Amino acid sequence: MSPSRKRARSKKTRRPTVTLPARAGSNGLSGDLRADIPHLVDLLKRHGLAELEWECEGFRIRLRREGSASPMVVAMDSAPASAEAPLESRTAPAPNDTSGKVTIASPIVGTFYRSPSPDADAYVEEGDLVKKGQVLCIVEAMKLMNEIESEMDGRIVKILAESTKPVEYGQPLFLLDPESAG
Amino acid sequence: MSPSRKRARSKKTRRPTVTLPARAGSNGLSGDLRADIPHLVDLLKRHGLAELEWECEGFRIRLRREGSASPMVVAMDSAPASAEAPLESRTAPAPNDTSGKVTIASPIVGTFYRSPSPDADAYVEEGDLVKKGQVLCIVEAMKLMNEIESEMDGRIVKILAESTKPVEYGQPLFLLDPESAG
Amino acid sequence: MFKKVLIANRGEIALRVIRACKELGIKTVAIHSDVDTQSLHVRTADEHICVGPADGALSYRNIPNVLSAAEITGADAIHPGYGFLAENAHFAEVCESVGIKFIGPTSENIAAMGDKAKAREIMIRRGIPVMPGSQGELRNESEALEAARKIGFPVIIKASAGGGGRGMRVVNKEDDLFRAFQAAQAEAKSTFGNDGVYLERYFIEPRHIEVQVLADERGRVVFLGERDCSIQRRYQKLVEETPSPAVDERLRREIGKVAVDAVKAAHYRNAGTVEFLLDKDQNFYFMEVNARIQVEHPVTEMVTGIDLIKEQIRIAAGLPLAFRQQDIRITGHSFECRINAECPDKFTPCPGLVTRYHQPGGFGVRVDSAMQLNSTVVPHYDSLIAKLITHGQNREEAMARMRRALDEFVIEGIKTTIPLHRRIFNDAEFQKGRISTGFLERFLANHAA
Amino acid sequence: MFKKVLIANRGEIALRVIRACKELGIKTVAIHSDVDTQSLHVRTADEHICVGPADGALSYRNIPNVLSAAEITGADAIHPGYGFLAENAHFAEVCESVGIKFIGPTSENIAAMGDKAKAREIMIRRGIPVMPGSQGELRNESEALEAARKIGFPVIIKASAGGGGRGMRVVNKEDDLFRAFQAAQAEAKSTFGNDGVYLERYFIEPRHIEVQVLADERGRVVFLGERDCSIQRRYQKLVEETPSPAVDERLRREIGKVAVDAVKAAHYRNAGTVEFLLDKDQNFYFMEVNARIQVEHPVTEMVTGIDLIKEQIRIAAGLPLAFRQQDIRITGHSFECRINAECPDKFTPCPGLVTRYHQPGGFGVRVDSAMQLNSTVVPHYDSLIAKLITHGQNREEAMARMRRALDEFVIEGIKTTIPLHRRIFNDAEFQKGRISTGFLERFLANHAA
Repeated sequence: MSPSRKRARSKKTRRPTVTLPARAGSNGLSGDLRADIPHLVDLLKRHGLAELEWECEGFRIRLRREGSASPMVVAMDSAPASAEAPLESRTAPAPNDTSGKVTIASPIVGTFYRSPSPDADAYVEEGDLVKKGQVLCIVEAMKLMNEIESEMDGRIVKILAESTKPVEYGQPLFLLDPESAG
Repeated sequence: MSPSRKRARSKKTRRPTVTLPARAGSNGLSGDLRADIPHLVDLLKRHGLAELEWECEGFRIRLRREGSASPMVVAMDSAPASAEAPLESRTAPAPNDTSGKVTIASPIVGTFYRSPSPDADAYVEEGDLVKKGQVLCIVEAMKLMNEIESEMDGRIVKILAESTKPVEYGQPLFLLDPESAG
Repeated sequence: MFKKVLIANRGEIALRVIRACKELGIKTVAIHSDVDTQSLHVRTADEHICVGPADGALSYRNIPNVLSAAEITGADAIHPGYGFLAENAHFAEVCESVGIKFIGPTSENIAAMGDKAKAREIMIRRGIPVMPGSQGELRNESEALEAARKIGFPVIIKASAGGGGRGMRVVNKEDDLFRAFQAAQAEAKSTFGNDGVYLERYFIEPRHIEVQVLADERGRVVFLGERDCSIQRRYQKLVEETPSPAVDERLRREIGKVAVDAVKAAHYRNAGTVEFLLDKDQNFYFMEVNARIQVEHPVTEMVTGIDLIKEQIRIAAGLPLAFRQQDIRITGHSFECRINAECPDKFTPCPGLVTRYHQPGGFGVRVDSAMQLNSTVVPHYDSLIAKLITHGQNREEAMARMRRALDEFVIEGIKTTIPLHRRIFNDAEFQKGRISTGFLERFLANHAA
Repeated sequence: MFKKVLIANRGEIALRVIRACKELGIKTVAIHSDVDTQSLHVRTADEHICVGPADGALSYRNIPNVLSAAEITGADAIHPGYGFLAENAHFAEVCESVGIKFIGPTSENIAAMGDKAKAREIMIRRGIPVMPGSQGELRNESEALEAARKIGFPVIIKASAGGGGRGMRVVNKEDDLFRAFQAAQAEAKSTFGNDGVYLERYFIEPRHIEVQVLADERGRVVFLGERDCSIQRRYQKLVEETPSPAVDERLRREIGKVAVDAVKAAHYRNAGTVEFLLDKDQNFYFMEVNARIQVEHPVTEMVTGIDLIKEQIRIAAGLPLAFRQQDIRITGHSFECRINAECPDKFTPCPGLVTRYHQPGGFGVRVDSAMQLNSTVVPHYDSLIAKLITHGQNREEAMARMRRALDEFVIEGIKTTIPLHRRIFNDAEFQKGRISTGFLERFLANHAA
């Protein structure tokens, strides 16, 4: 494959995923429970309930509505360890304090590099301010170096993956605070 | 086997079972959470409850309604609504109104007869007063006529098995009211 | 032998391959999309890698991600299962080029067998009987007549761009040909915007008979009996069995020999299936070669005792076949029921949460499934959720076993094809082995009436 | 053929018999105690009758209630399974007298085989090699010496009233005999209050080999290979396999012929097992005949394809055996693991609620179990809750399959012997087939250390 194709591929596969706190909380949910949430919400609304709590094999979900006019609040308790284990990210577990912060996940499967070459400086360090479009790291896949860019301005709160180690699709690489965009 | 042994067997196997209301009652839940939710919501609404909590084998569900004046909280027994359902009697389900009444069950497997011979009168009829030790019926097993006696004084409220039909061990034969002993 | 195999699939076939690898002492890597995180194949493998979102094109069919997953886990071979990348010649080629063994036929095999016209040509050259038909599209009525006379009536006229019965006309005698040709052409034009039609011999109540073959890398080929897959609905097999009630020992040898010949003609490697159409007079015609392991492979395993997935792996590792044709013995009879998460009447997919699950067991019963309690059948993939396979000393015993196993199988929360299977296995014609590819449609019509 | 069979048992064997009946088109009646109302065997049968309270003596062993249950349901035959009433000659006799067919040996067979001394005598008369031992108790040292010389050293002196190793003395040579005799006598006296001792040949590392036989009501007898049940703990079998790694084709024929002879000598009917002790020099000695279907019968089914429960039913119905000795073919290798609800280290029973349950599946794996999710293992009966059986083309494949199937088996809420089975199947000596009745005790001692 030619270098020009490499760049094209890099562009094409550059799809940093924004993981919202609500989605990050889904770590505690199994596929089956997730499938049931709409069902539960529907029940809540249809029957004009104020609150609905459901616990099932280590999971607990509580849906609460503040009166009829106020918007629905969905609160999820983090699940205790159970047989229905959450998605295991192989090198970096999702941090607990994600309020207002954004996770940048790997859009492809490959090897994570923090710098363009072994003797070069890292693209970013924890605490750095980054701009939208700025390269944060490289994920090597099929001998191609795929640059991963930031989708928004913000501050790198934490680097979640280890350089030179494999990452899978959807694995969190950086925690970014858009509020600190300065 | 001799007639004397027959009599001994009849004595030995005479163990009427007392069925308490708690055992007879069923809350109508299947233990299948998904199937039961609408049922629970229905309960909540029908009885004007503010809150309902149900726990069963790892499931717990709590439903609460805003705006209901009633502060009443219904607590359900968690024990009966499980896969381990109460004993199913095959021909005669336990009646609902059993408060204070006693079920006389078959101590053996066999064929139930209400009278000593086809052309004889029945030992007892519904409404009859009976004395402790009085023969209530016969259960034939292995060509032996086993007389089943009442264990206490009372009034026969209901005859629960059909004459000439098979009965299994523990199957309710009579419902007796000891209060009406007169 | 391989040290680590990546399984580029999901569901029951991924679990099937993982089981075979475990028994061979080979480490396994499962791949999965982000809706399959909790799947049994993921939990059963030694390692697992998420390769993309729910859409199969972006995950299970995503060649760069699948190969990267093999690379970062150090897998030295990939088993593609069936579907997804199993018959993707480009994928097999890329695997070969990066030094990861593709457990299956060569990329050339896949390409050649995938091009039905090319495969047909190879077989004709070898003298293998193919489905009698016109040579390509028919330009006019007189070409149609010439072709029909050569083939013999009845014939069926089909639209080149067609499918689903549209643009098809069955013609029983010469007098009806011209009108049918024109009608088919017009319908093809109006339906598909292309009036190209061709002609094939029309078979009344044929059977779908396929022969399982294994070919090692030294070119030694054996066949492992046939499978009768006549119980189909819109070309989707639903029940398979072996041996076929229509195939006797003489025909088995004959059709097996032709299948081996076909495979040799194509220089085919690894496991494959040669599909034939068998007419009422015991004539058989080559249809195609399936260049993969098939859903229904277990029935062949049950009667031969040979683990076909292990053989695939051994062959891919360069080992010669450990047995000869004369070592293969067919013992008893086997059925497979495909249990799909579908409404059993209308065949609409029925995804959802499995709220109760209990597998049948006992003598002669095999379940291949990645289902478990609280599994969610997701709507993104194939609706096949379990294969129920029985084995018995004869057809009657295997059938009786299937009936009782179907009765024991508990799957709640979703609808499945189990009730339909029960009805099929209670059908008198089916019990007598009087089946053809028309059986199921007629059966369904009768039961709906 | 019977119209309706009552199964006088519970758990996996009741379900096993119900499955066979269903496949034969015979209606079934389950009996149960009042703690087994929700059991799978009850749910699977066509009818069910409660026959008493939890205590087996008052329910499953309650002859009047069991027979009444057969009478009121109109059952024309009773299958006793194993345990409970299976080897109760009186029950078999009462069944015969009231015209209900007992599916098993005759009451005379059961009585004769249950009396070990009588069975031994029958075999000696027929010239069948029995365990060499003294004729009854030894009155003094000189009698002991005479017996020991006749039998050959080493010998073991055992207390007549003994058990659990007390009062036992192994004697390797004549010089040690007198002292050992006196010590054993004294220990027997102080421990059991009875100084009666007898003497047997002592075998070092023997194997427990048993031969499955079938005898029809016309007296035709076949054997279906042997089973090696050497993996035992306190005479409780834990793992069984067939063929035995210690038995070659010549020995198989020889021991099979003797087993058939033994069965003929006893005029035995229906399915039975002739147990032998096999020493290191390939000598075998008759121990006893088990007059019932055995827990470990499935391994024989796996390698022969013959459904032993169906054969029991057919024989009881008066049908002749449908096959001859030469028709029986042993294919591949099979193992069975007995999965007990027990703490795997201390073997204490572990009843309770099963909170998660998932059976292994796939090729060559069979599960015989009446367990399901939310089953309660009650403390009143046997702790056997599942039999995991595998089949493979050879011992290695069957073993590899067992390892992966053990890994797949999910039973939570109670403790089981699965972890112990995993360790056994990973043991190098076991893998080489170097097993004897001493294997498990030594294995457990090594692992505890």
